[in-house]
Amino acid sequence: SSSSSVEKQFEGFRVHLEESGNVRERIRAVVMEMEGAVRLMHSSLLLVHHTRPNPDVLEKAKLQIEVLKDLFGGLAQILRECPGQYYRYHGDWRSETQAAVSLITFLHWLETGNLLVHAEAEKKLGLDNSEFGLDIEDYLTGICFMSNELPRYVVNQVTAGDYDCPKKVLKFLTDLHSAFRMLNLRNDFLRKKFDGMKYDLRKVEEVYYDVKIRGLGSGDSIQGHATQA
Amino acid sequence: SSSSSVEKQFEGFRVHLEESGNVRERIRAVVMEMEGAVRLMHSSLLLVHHTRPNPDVLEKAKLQIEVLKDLFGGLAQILRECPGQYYRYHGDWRSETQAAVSLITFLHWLETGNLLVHAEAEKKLGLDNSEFGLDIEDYLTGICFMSNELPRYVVNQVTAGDYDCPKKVLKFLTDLHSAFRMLNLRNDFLRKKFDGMKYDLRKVEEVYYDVKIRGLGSGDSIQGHATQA
Amino acid sequence: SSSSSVEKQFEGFRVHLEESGNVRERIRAVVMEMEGAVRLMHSSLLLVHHTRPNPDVLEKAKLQIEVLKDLFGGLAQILRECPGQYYRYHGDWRSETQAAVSLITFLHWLETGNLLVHAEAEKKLGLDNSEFGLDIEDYLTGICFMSNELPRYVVNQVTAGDYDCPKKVLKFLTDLHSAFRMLNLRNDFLRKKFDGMKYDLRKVEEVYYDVKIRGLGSGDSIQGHATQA
Amino acid sequence: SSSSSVEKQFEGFRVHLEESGNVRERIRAVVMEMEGAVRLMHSSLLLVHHTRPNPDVLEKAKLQIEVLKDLFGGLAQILRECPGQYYRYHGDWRSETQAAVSLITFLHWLETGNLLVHAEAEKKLGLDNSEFGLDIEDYLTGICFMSNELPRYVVNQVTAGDYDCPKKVLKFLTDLHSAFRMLNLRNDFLRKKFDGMKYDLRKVEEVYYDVKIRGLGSGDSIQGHATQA
Amino acid sequence: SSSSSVEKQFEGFRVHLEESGNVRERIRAVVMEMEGAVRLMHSSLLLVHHTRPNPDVLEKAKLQIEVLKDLFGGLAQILRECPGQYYRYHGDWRSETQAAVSLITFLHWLETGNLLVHAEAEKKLGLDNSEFGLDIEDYLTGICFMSNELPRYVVNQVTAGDYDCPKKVLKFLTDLHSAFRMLNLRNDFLRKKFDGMKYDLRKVEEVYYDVKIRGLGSGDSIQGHATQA
Amino acid sequence: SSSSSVEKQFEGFRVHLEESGNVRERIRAVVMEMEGAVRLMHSSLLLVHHTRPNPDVLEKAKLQIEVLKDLFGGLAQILRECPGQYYRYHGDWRSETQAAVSLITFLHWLETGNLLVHAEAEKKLGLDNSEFGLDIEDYLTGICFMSNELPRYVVNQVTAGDYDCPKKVLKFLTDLHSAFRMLNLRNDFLRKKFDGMKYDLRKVEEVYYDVKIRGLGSGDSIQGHATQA
Amino acid sequence: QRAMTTSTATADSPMREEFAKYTDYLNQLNDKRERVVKASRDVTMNSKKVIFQVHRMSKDNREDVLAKAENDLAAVTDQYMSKLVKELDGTDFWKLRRAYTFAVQEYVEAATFCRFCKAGTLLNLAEINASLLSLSAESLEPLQINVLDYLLGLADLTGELMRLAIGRISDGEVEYAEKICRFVRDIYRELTLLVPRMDDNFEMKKKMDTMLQSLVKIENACFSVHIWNHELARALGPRFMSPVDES
Amino acid sequence: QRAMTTSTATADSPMREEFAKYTDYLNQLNDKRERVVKASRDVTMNSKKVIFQVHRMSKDNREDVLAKAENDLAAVTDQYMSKLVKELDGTDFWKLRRAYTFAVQEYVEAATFCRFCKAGTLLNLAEINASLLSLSAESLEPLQINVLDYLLGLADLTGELMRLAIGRISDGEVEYAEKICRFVRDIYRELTLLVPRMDDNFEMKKKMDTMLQSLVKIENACFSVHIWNHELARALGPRFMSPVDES
Ligand SMILES: [Mn+2]
Ligand SMILES: [Mn+2]
Repeated sequence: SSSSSVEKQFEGFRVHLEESGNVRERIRAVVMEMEGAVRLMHSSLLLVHHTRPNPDVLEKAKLQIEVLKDLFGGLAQILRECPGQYYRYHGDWRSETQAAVSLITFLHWLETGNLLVHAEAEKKLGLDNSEFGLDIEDYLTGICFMSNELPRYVVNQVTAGDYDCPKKVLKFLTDLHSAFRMLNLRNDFLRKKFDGMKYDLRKVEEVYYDVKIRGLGSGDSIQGHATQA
Repeated sequence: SSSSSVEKQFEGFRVHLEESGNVRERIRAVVMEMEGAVRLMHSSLLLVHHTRPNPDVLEKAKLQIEVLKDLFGGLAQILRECPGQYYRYHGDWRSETQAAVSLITFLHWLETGNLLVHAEAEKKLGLDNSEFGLDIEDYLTGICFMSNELPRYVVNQVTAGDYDCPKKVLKFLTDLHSAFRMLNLRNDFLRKKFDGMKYDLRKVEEVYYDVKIRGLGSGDSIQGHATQA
Repeated sequence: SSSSSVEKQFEGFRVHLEESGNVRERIRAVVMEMEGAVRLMHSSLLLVHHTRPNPDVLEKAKLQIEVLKDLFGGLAQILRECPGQYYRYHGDWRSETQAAVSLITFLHWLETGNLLVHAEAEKKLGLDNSEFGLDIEDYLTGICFMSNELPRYVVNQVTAGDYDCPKKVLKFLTDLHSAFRMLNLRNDFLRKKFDGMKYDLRKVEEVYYDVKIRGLGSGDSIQGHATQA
Repeated sequence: SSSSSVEKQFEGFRVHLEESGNVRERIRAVVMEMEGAVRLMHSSLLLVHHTRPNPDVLEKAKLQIEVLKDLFGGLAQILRECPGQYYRYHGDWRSETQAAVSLITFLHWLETGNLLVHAEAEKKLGLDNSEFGLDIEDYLTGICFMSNELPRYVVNQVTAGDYDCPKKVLKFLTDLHSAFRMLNLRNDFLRKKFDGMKYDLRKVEEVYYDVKIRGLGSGDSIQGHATQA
Repeated sequence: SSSSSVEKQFEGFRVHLEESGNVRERIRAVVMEMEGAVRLMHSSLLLVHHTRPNPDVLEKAKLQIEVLKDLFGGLAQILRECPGQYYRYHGDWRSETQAAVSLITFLHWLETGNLLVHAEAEKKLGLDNSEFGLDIEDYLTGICFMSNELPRYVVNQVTAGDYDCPKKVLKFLTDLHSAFRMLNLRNDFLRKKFDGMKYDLRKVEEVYYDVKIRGLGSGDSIQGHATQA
Repeated sequence: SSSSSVEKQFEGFRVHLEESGNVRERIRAVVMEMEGAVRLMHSSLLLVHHTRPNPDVLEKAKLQIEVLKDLFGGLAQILRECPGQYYRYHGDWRSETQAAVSLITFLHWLETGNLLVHAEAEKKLGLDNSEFGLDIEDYLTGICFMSNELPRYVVNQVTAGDYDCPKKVLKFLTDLHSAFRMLNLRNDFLRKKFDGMKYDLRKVEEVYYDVKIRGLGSGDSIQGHATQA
Repeated sequence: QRAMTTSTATADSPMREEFAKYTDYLNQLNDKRERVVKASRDVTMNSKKVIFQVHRMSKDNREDVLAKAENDLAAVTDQYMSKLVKELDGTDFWKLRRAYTFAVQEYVEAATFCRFCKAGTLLNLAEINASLLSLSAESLEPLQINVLDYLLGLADLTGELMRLAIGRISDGEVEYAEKICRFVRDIYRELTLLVPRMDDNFEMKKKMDTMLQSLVKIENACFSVHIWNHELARALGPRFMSPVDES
Repeated sequence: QRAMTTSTATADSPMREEFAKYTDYLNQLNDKRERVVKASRDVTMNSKKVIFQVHRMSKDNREDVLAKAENDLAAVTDQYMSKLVKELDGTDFWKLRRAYTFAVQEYVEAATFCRFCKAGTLLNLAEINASLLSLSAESLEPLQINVLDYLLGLADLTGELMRLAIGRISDGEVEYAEKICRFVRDIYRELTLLVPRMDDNFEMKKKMDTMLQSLVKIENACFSVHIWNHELARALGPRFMSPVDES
């Protein structure tokens, strides 16, 4: 009868919804662990604000990268069972991914002074297979979050006596900002985050100015001052 | 140099973002047309509240189904270029799809008295290939919207003199509601819409009660009345 | 040093917060199962709207009471570990408890025509020990939810031909409403729910009126009508 | 009869609800006095922004601590009559307690430069018996509120000529922030308040930077400057 | 000094606001009693729905009028100390006043079949002096609330066998509705309440004709029916 | 019939609204291009922050003015078809216009040291005919945005070694601020932007004095310093 | 002393002359907006009074009540709309729209309400606008109500029609109520097609929800009176069907 | 036909006479409210203009600018407040408060702003109310601004003082800014004690948050100029400390 064909259909729906509900629960469990790992890594990295950067601090932070890599592996495992549905669940791990990117790129910059590019970031987080990659907009958003840390870093480094830091950071941030400007961003979250980057840039410029006008940086003597000396 | 490798990477991002921006613009154009077609179909179907249902009204509404089918074909065409990203853009055509489902299932019910099942709905909208299907939650949400039309329909049909309508609608809605209750819905939009369905059911029950207690339906004579006769 | 005494204190806090976080997670798991059991029981009981009440329907619904009882036992077990903190976590299972009360009291009324009193409800749900009882406001709120089902029940029973039902329900609801009015409720959720009960009462009165003015109930003949016959 | 057993039960409820209504009214009266005392203490403490801190200001603020202690004693008295229901009524005095904690910890820090730990805070407010303690989350929230006062304090002290203040505050706040980070906070009010603490920290860092780069603090001479001298 | 002149003015304000705070607290106490009296009166009057009206019921309800009168006297007493500030505090007793009006006008109608006019209502509540009157919009809102009781009253009276009641109520409500239409209401609360009166009128009318076509009312046969008999 | 006269009128509205919908779509397309042009121009002009200003930079930025002029011409063309409806659609291109004004006035100031007045701005953007002008509030808002760039410019120029820049900017900004003070602004967007100008002014001033006390500007020694040298 | 150099030079900068022009422009615009707002409040309040007057209609006094309502409406047009037209001064209809749109909507509501009760038809925008032509001085461009404000006013009209329908049923005029029902259905259906095309249609979307609620209220009222009448007809037997059908 | 019986009897029911009284009362009240609203808009707009005028003050033109501002304020009092007083008609100050409260707040803001700039003191409520006494006819009870509106206006004043302080620092008047800072601190501190006691204090609580933000902005500005001056003093050496301290 018609009524039983309806029933049969809904039985199918029940199975379908239950399965996707289970997927979400499993993702939720992984994401909660990711949140913890990100928090720990963040805590470790924050120490760079209070001392001159040193290998110990960085090494401790790096330990969490492996943890994150395993967790992303777990996510990939779950998603492998739902081919083509990466973007269906994407929102569930999005903000943790962005936070993770901001931390590993900051760490990389502290070590090398260079930007960790997308392919390297994917690799670091074990996301390099074709099924489960690092969404480009998440990568870029993570970069913006990393940029937000730089003004604070520069202020604290100068306070700690490193007067050459502002110049280095300014160069990096200027390049980064100018690379970003090439993108044609939609009017969305990423665009808003990027718009915030200009305040980071301005603050770093001001710190560099403060250092320079007082003749504090090495090789940064100001002409007028020099004459006066 | 480091700065130029950053540049190169961002050039890649620019291309990527531009492409997905273009996809969105193309989807937007199709969705705007879908909105128009849905609106026309809705407006045609509203006429069933004005009179007893008649073929002319239904035929006119049906014309838009073909239009919608073509538009969904257009969407599928666009998405074919981005394999695995259906759910990335899904939100952009979601509410139009739900509205379309509510209209074609209402129309189908008016014609046959049966529920248009998911597979048939997919077929009607030309969504039957594996790449671009009709999301089950969208289908179910559309069904809920259809249910919202029924109390008004039943009231107007009785006023127009069809006293057997409430019984028919009540049977249909009771079956539908009971099928829905098998689902284990998450606490989301669909759940909220489904929770609303019980008010539709209650209203239809009351209309049926009003008709029956007055002995108006055919074969609906009430005992007390019968004795009196 | 001062700094390390701060650290020590916060270590204590960390343990404390983790423990209460765990309690919440465990409660969450039980409550999710309660939600499922309540949903099943609700589904079963809803069938009384579509048929004359019969033992089969009621028996099936009763099965869930045992499930609920076990789950409440599980909650009690968890809370036993946190003496004096019942009300700290109370909000987490509140709405499921209220729903459970509404269902078991409705079921009881269907079977006996009487109100399931608080002590009996506690007993049915296995909440009768002194540590973990049934909050009186939750019990009362559940009663209000039960009352909300009665107008629908009465409408459907009359449609199904039971013309004596309204009188019975009206008597019960009038007594219940008048008992409630003795309470001096605060201006809160319960008060709002109780205020809604008067609409249930009014609707049942109207159905009773409909039945009586048409001389449908047994022993309900109207004087004027009688003379006329 | 059934109707009178219902009545009897509701008579019991009436008594129960009246009693808990009375408890709330009595709590309300105490809380209103607490609000007044907190307000007075706050207003007294605001004077530390107007001048260099001095004993008179602090003494006047301290007077209110005794008042608060008495009031908490009053609350404890009331709660003693309802064993195990601390958390039932907890929400009624929560925000006043948090405000009180923020004030007494700020005052203590002004006097000693140290954090008033939880046990001491309980003692100061007369909450040290086992029945009626200071909820840890309330204590922590109060600490966050106190942290919000520090940026303003540091700015005003520097303006008033105390150039060593920023260093001291920065040390304290860095320790506090780092202790907090050990906690695994749920996604709730406290977490949000704690997230705000990083802005306090950043502002204090910037003030310290401003003072230091100008060589204003004692023992804070900057190298570049030194060379120039 | 400037600062102390500021202080002096604010000291005056503090006194002023404390006084008005006290006024509010005193009003709050009276209003809580009014709420109780209104509730009791409502409870007593509700009995008219379940029996034919009889002097005992009405007498019991009337007892509360004296209580209310005393309480309004108490309010007037308080307000006498703040000449010209009736409307400053008006919102605090507004809804109780409206409820009181609805009850005394219902009672008056039950006894006399007439509308208790504004001046009489003022007198009954002891509000007849020029300082503390009955706001006309409150009076009118109370009348609307009273009207809301009438459909229920009429349904229950007919059920209880009083077939002449509908005619009497219909006449009264028709006159009242027509008088209300003279008012120019702003788009506010009162207008919304007045809209509700239209539905009351329609319901009473339906009952009137239900009774009439069945030849139940005394001397009320309609032509068709009459011929038929 | 009445219904068909209604239909006829609405058919007219449909045409009207479809036309205005088309106008909006066409405007949208132009505005998207304007956004791109503004972005490019902004990117080009931003280079003045990182180098001493030079003709190449300015020339490249100026190229976009022609593009913008053409686009405004396109808008004017569209609006010519809807006489008198400039302000109906105004909101659609408002923020791009303000951004364009901020850029051309900044460019003009870099070249001439003067403010580009409203009439000249209109002319530059090809808006000088009476039908499609430059709204004065948009012009003024654009000026405020330009002012926001000046502190950053001055900081970067000083860092780059141009010590005479602050004086020039300070003079200009002081005059501009003083001219703005003549306006009576409503409490709106423009007023908020103008408030921001005060902060720009203060920052530029600080840089000016930073430079001055260090005797860096040409012919700008302050007395104390001069004596000291 | 700081800032000595900067504060003096500004007194008669060339900018100030420019800004004096901007100042005048802004002052005049704001003054005009204020005058328009005030005139609008009068239009609103008096249009509301017209609507109340129409609601005083009953079966027996229709002509008198409507004649008075039309008189009052004419007074609103002549006294208050004309003042609004004058204050708007023939320009800035779109720029100052937010200052007067609610008044115009209320006026449309009143005028279309009167017309429907009088003639059972929809007063067209063209007719309203024709009546406004005479209000403005020859030299000025006359105020013409735009389609958006007309449609927004029409949406509100359906709320008044709902009240009217409930009242008419109580007054025994079932056919009148059914006529209102058909009229509101037509308007609702026509508007569903237009809403998405309207500027800033958020407000209109909200009004559409309200309108549907009103329509459902009318339909429910027609439903109850219909089944009630039907039961009555059965009770009285076939001989007595006709008078009921007439009602 | 249905309802035949009911619609006729109502024409001259005894209720109608009663309701005619209620109708008159409501009509008069609404008309009065409309007039008060209109008068209030004038007060608001012109008070805002006074505030802008005060902001035109700089070190060199203080006397002229303030004289004009005081003149303008007097005009607001004489022309617009007096009209408000007249429309209020000596009664219903509390009943119609919502219709005029924003205007009175803005007026308080303007008046206290003028006074602070002129004399550095807080214009008291008693003084304002004294100046309003003369506006009303002898026979009427004069409008007296209530404490709540005064305090709400005062809260807004601090926003204007913040703008003023930032401007004064740019103009080199650091001491003036510090004076504003102390003044705002005093007001803020006094208000923290009063807020919880105020009627409907939700609005005031929001204003307190804004006020604290303004205060922090002033304090931050004073802070930067202070450390800047201190660095300058060091750079110039002890001999040159004094002129800087004076500034
Ligand atoms: Mn209306
Ligand atoms: Mn202001």
